[in-house]
Amino acid sequence: MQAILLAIATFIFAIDQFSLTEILYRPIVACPIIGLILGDPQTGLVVGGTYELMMVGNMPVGGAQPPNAVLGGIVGVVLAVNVGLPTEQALGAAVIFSLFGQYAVTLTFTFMSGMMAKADKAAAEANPSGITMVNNIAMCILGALFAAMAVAAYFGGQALGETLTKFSEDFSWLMAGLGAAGGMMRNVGFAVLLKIMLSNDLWGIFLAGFAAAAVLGNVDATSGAALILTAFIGVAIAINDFTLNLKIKENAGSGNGGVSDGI
Amino acid sequence: MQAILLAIATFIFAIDQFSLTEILYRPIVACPIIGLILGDPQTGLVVGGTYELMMVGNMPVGGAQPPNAVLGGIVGVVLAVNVGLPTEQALGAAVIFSLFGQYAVTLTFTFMSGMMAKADKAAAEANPSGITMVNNIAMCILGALFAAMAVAAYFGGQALGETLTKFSEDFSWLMAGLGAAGGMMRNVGFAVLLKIMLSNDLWGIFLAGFAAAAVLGNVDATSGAALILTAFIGVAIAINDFTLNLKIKENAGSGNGGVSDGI
Amino acid sequence: MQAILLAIATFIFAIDQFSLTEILYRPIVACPIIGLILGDPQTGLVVGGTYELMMVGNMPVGGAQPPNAVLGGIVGVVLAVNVGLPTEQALGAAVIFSLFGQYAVTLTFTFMSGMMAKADKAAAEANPSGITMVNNIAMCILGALFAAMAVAAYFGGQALGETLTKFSEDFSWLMAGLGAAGGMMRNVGFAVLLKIMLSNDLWGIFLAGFAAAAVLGNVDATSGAALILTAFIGVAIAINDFTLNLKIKENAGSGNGGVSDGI
Amino acid sequence: MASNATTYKDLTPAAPLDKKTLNKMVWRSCQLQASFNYERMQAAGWLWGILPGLQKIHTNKEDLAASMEHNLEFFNTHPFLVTFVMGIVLSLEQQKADINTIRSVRVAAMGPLGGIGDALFWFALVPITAGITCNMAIEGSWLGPILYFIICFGVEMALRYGLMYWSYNLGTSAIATLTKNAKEFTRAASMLGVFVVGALTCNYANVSLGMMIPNGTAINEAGETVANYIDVQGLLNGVLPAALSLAITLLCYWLIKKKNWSATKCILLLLVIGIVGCVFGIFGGAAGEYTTPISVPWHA
Amino acid sequence: MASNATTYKDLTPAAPLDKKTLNKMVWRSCQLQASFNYERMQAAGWLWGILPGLQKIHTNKEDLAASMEHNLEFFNTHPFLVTFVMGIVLSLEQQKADINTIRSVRVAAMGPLGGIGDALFWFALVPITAGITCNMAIEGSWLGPILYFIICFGVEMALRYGLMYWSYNLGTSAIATLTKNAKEFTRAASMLGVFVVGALTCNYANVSLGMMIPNGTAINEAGETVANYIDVQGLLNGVLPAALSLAITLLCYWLIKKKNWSATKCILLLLVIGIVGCVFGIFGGAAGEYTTPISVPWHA
Amino acid sequence: MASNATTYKDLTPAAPLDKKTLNKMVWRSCQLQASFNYERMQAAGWLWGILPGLQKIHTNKEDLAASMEHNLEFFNTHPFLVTFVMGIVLSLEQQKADINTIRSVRVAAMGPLGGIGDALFWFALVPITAGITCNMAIEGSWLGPILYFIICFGVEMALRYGLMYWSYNLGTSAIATLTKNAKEFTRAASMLGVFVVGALTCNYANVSLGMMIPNGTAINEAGETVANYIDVQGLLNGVLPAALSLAITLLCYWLIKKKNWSATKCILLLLVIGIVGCVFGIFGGAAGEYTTPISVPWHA
Ligand SMILES: OC[C@H]1O[C@H](O)[C@@H](O)[C@@H](O)[C@@H]1O
Ligand SMILES: OC[C@H]1O[C@H](O)[C@@H](O)[C@@H](O)[C@@H]1O
Ligand SMILES: OC[C@H]1O[C@H](O)[C@@H](O)[C@@H](O)[C@@H]1O
Repeated sequence: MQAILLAIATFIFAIDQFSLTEILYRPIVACPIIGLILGDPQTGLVVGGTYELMMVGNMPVGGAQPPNAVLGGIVGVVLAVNVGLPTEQALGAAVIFSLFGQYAVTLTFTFMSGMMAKADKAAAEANPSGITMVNNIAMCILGALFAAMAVAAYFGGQALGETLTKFSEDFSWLMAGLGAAGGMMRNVGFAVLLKIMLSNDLWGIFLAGFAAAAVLGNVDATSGAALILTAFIGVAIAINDFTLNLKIKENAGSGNGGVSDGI
Repeated sequence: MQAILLAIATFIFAIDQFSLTEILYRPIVACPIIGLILGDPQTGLVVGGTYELMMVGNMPVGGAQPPNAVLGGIVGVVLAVNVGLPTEQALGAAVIFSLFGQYAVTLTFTFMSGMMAKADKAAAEANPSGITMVNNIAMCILGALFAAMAVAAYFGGQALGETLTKFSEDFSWLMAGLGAAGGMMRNVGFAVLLKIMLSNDLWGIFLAGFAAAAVLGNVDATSGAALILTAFIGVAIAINDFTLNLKIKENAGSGNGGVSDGI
Repeated sequence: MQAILLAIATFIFAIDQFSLTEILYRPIVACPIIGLILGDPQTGLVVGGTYELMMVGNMPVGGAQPPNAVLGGIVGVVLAVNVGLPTEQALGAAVIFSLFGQYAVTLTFTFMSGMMAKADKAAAEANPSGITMVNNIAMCILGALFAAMAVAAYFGGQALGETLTKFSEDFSWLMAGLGAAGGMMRNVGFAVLLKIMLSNDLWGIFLAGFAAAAVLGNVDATSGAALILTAFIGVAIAINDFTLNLKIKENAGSGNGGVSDGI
Repeated sequence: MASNATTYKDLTPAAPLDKKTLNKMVWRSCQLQASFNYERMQAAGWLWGILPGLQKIHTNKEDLAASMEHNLEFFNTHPFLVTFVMGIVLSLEQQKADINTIRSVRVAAMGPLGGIGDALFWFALVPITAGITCNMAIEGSWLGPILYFIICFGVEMALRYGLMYWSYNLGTSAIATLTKNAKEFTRAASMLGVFVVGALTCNYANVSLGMMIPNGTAINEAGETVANYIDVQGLLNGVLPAALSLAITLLCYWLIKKKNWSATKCILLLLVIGIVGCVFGIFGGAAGEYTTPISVPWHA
Repeated sequence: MASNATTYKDLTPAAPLDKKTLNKMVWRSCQLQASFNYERMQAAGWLWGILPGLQKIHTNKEDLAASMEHNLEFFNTHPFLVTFVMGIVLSLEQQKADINTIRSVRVAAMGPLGGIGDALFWFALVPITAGITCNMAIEGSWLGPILYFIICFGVEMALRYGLMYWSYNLGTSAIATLTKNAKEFTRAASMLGVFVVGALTCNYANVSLGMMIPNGTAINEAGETVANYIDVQGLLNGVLPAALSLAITLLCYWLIKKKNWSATKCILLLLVIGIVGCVFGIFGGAAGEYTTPISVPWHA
Repeated sequence: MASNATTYKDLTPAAPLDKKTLNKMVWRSCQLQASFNYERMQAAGWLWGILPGLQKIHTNKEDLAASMEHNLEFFNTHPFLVTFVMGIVLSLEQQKADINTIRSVRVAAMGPLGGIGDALFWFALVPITAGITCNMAIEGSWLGPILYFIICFGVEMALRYGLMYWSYNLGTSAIATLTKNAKEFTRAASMLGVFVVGALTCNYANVSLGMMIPNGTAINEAGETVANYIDVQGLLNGVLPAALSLAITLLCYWLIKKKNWSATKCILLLLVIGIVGCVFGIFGGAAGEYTTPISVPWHA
């Protein structure tokens, strides 16, 4: 019974970390709930508060995946309540699960890259439910992987942790490989955008944007604001181009009509 | 008699720190003169030379107000000659006066912001003497405030310094508030400029200028030259726009006249 | 006989450091060959391998002249084989020769600046062999200077090194002067380019290029790529200008012909 | 794969979107990252979010397909701010603006909003709220998690709701003047879009070489002989920062544009490159060190 | 407040300014900062400085008013170099150039000259001279102050005088070709001016938040529990450097342009914001720490 | 000194260059730096390298002279990559493109290739190869130098050969579309060229002042009296980085353009300035410290 509730809760939190509220999954909220399920909400609160502070500097930015806050916290509570470890030790032993949480996310994100072809097909057929399905599949995969791992931790405890550590060391290259591939895949996305937007006379603009970001992103004081400052410059270029092209169009007319101001 | 001469000299130096020569007020020049008034030019020279070296890295830039060089030096000489303190101690005790000098400047600059409305009225009426008056008022205020403080120091000596220190600690928030307000006021000036220059198609240029200064001002090697390098870029933009607009104008004509080169 | 072979080899390596293979002259290749000539290739290999590693961070970039790899290596082998110094000491004693190698290069580069007038004359007369001659003269000068120094080291050994050290200290200002002048001379080259390319409406572009390089070259992460990133921006400007000017030209025509799209 | 349509068949502006549809899309925006993936990031979630609107707007099936296709392209922004992009894109869709314009506006908006949102929410709101509430939780009070949830989720939903309406109205009011000069506007928007993609290529660069080639020994300034390594990524940075990201983007661009590859094929290629690369210790490990299955000299 | 005239009524170029008037303005330039203030900095001193010239140029009272009005806008440059701006502006006034052009040229010139002047005089000339002369003074010799005054004041006056003539002639000789294409030139000058004001908004930013929100504790890398603060200005810098300066500028712009506020009203507003802000410990103290009258958690 | 011709007399495109000539120029490219000098760097070697091509292309003697003249202007790039510039320039010469265009393309290509080449070869290929081979040499094996030579020289020659053909064909195929809009293309190319020269002026800056003016004493933060120096170059950097390089470039420009000086005369001037400057300790020593023949206070 506890195991089933644990699976359901983990399923939801796993999805929530990217969709839904994006807040519910935070250790400070999720851990007490897990504690409640396991019959010890107080431990849940302590573990949750402690883990939240540890994870607060580790937010996902630009799609990068830090060690996973969901699985680390849940397993931490499980170990604290069921195995009876003190908070810090429980969280320490849970670190390997947060790593596997990260692997699961990486795998899902890689797999879903491939699924985009399905979404494309649905789009080409103007079929909204195809898109819904793709999204649902993704959420289910993520939820299921996480639920499985949480349940495994529930039954396997620390011993499983050690096995996983061993596994993770043996196949670190595979995870690194998936990570490296994941890091490159957004470039496919850029390429698709460029395929359409990049007329021949805009190559320079593309490279200039690259150059602008290269400076702005590498000066301490502007690195946080690199994209907004780039946009400032881009807006200047765009408005200017718009204004000039308008004038060219209008003056062509004025030349034709024989009326031209200031000549 | 000494007090009157002191007041007059301080009045002049106070004005001189922003107007007139902008050199006379420097400690190395002003202090010996005060020393002369107090009957001990040698001490004035020593205090002046010493204080000048301390103030040399503290020039007012972009309207920022460092601890005031005028009042610190004058009171330093007063304390050295009248109270008989050694140079370093006299200057140390005078620090609080340099702070009050800074407050007086801040207050005047804030008050004069309000007086700009008077100047605007004079301008709208094409009334030059109105402008003269505004300037004279400002100079008198500054001179009077400084003269009063110098005379107070002349009579009050170290004891006054301690009272002032107490006061300055109690109302530090007010001074900080005036300072913060002062720091923001130049933005009103920018807003007025933009109100007129900023046509809708120049918003991008405004933001781009901001972005350019954000990089240039935050890279060590270019921060000192940020505005001139910004101007370099601005000149490129402006000349380019001028050239293109000229061509548009001319080609409109050439299209009309049926003569066009190279087509 | 050894001396003659040494002179010939040095002559070739001296030229090779800028022309021909630009690889043969490297200590790792040149030193064993010198060793062969002196009858001790093994020592040559050791000295060459050691010196190569020392020189590897010292490549000539943008025409800058580091202590000379050719002469340092050759004299190192000479001292190791003939005087019998151990490798490190031989290379240490050879440092002064690498400095004189650098002087010789500086002198040649300065002298050849003057010779460009000869080349200009040949060009104006469409006389290819004049150009050939200028190049040959340069190579001969460089080769001869180096060969002479190598032979001198061959006969003079360590004693000569000490004399040279003395000389080098006495006339350091002259070398510094030549170096300073050399550093400025490329600006003449820029001026000549500008003389022709810089129409009045491109002054802004020139200054903007300067400003761009000032940022890009002074941010750590972009300094290595400063010129290529500058080129990215330049390409954007150029293509954009091209596109706009084309449109102006075409629309002038469309105005004339009475056909204009979208008006 | 996006079709090449650049204009909709039916160019009559659709009726403005009603409140119900807009509200529905606000809620849907919560699943922006449902099928987050490395290739297009939030694309499918984005499309799903605005689908109710698109379905209202494009009654013509062909147009709906075209719209869905281009709205499935790479998308990434901050989830709390996404409705701002939604509003403006929907206003353009409603007016049947040029597809290139819509794309460019979408791309131009998403980048900066991503950066701003990360700074405001991930680096400020969440940590500040955590600081206030965590000790309550540690001391055993349920007030901690409850407050945390209310504050963060409250801000989030208020933004999602408010930004949707604000930006939809903004877009609607601006569009009239823009469509008059549609061609010029499209070009300008494309410039902005391409500029931003250029910036993203540099700023989102997320691949680096990990090779440290043992390079004999070197003699350091102190004259000592020390072990020496060549840091290949470091050398590359000296040529061009984010050079790999640029190279891969251009490679994919070339494969897709000239060799008619599908995006999926590109992804498979990158997957192979990534894994094989790590087998040979070529790439750096984003999340710490890894061990190569075969031993290579440049990977410790 | 500046009127909205953009051209003078009387467009006939005035007679060139005579030497006497130019000299008078050189002397007047010494009072550039007489009524320095936080809103417009040197504006009133600037206007007073060129008034003799303006009075000669604009015999028409309405034009004089228009000219005085726009010459009372924000102005700040280095005092020793101000005559360069004077000369060029006067040459434009004399030719009755478009008011927008004059304003833009004035703005474009003042910014860079301010930076250059500070570096040359406040950071070089004065310290160097002080280095040479201070020891003389300390050793009791009057030569110290006298030399100091002669060197610095000499350089200053030579510049004030020389730059006035040089730039007035420069402006006069350039203007003929520019007025032929006045409209285009005005636009280009405005671009430069607006660009520089954008740069000033960032570069002259002079307001920062001082709040350090105590944020529970954090667990640092070493695993220790440490007191933790949120530096609000630091977070803001991550979103956009000089964001506050930009925001205040845009706020004032909006109040003045759309709500018809006067500049004075804006100033009073900022005064209230500044003082109230410091009562609550919101702003940082430019000149060191301060104590808030009421105690707030984020202000130590 | 370059003549002022901007177009060739004979505008009929020449026959494409045959393989033999191209190969010959590949070999000649190895002497690019034969008469390297401080004024024009690789100019004479560059011209010599492409001379076989130019002679084939310009049968008209006047044109050959014009072409040789402009190809003797300042040139500097990485030696291993020079054939890329050669190929593209030769394709333009062959089509008798506008001289200004050729010049601009040449200038625009050389700068970036120089930086790229230095990073790739001087900072990567050579050190990596040295790392692999030096220990072999130190252990007494001839394999070291032989491998070193084969690897480096192999890469070099492959590049020289490959780049020549690739870029010559690239240029030839692009040129048709460009000559149709020759005037516009020339202008655009000039912009790029001038922009790059501006960048070079800053980036290749190679002169600095070494004066450290002893400036009495200063009182440091700890209140101690310490010896104090004014670093003149440091102050100048605060005004404008690379200011000297810009100033000298503009000085030479002015002398050459307005005073009709020859480049040689400029060089002599700079030689005098350099040596006299070091006599008086004004310049910094690029290669370490030097001693001035006369003692000046600002040179230790
Ligand atoms: O960087 C913008 C955005 O990128 C990805 O979508 C995720 O990592 C988000 O958490 C983040 O806000
Ligand atoms: O920064 C330019 C200028 O700004 C203000 O006007 C004052 O602080 C001057 O001392 C300074 O030279
Ligand atoms: O920097 C490019 C180039 O500059 C000069 O020509 C030489 O120093 C070369 O070695 C270098 O590659």
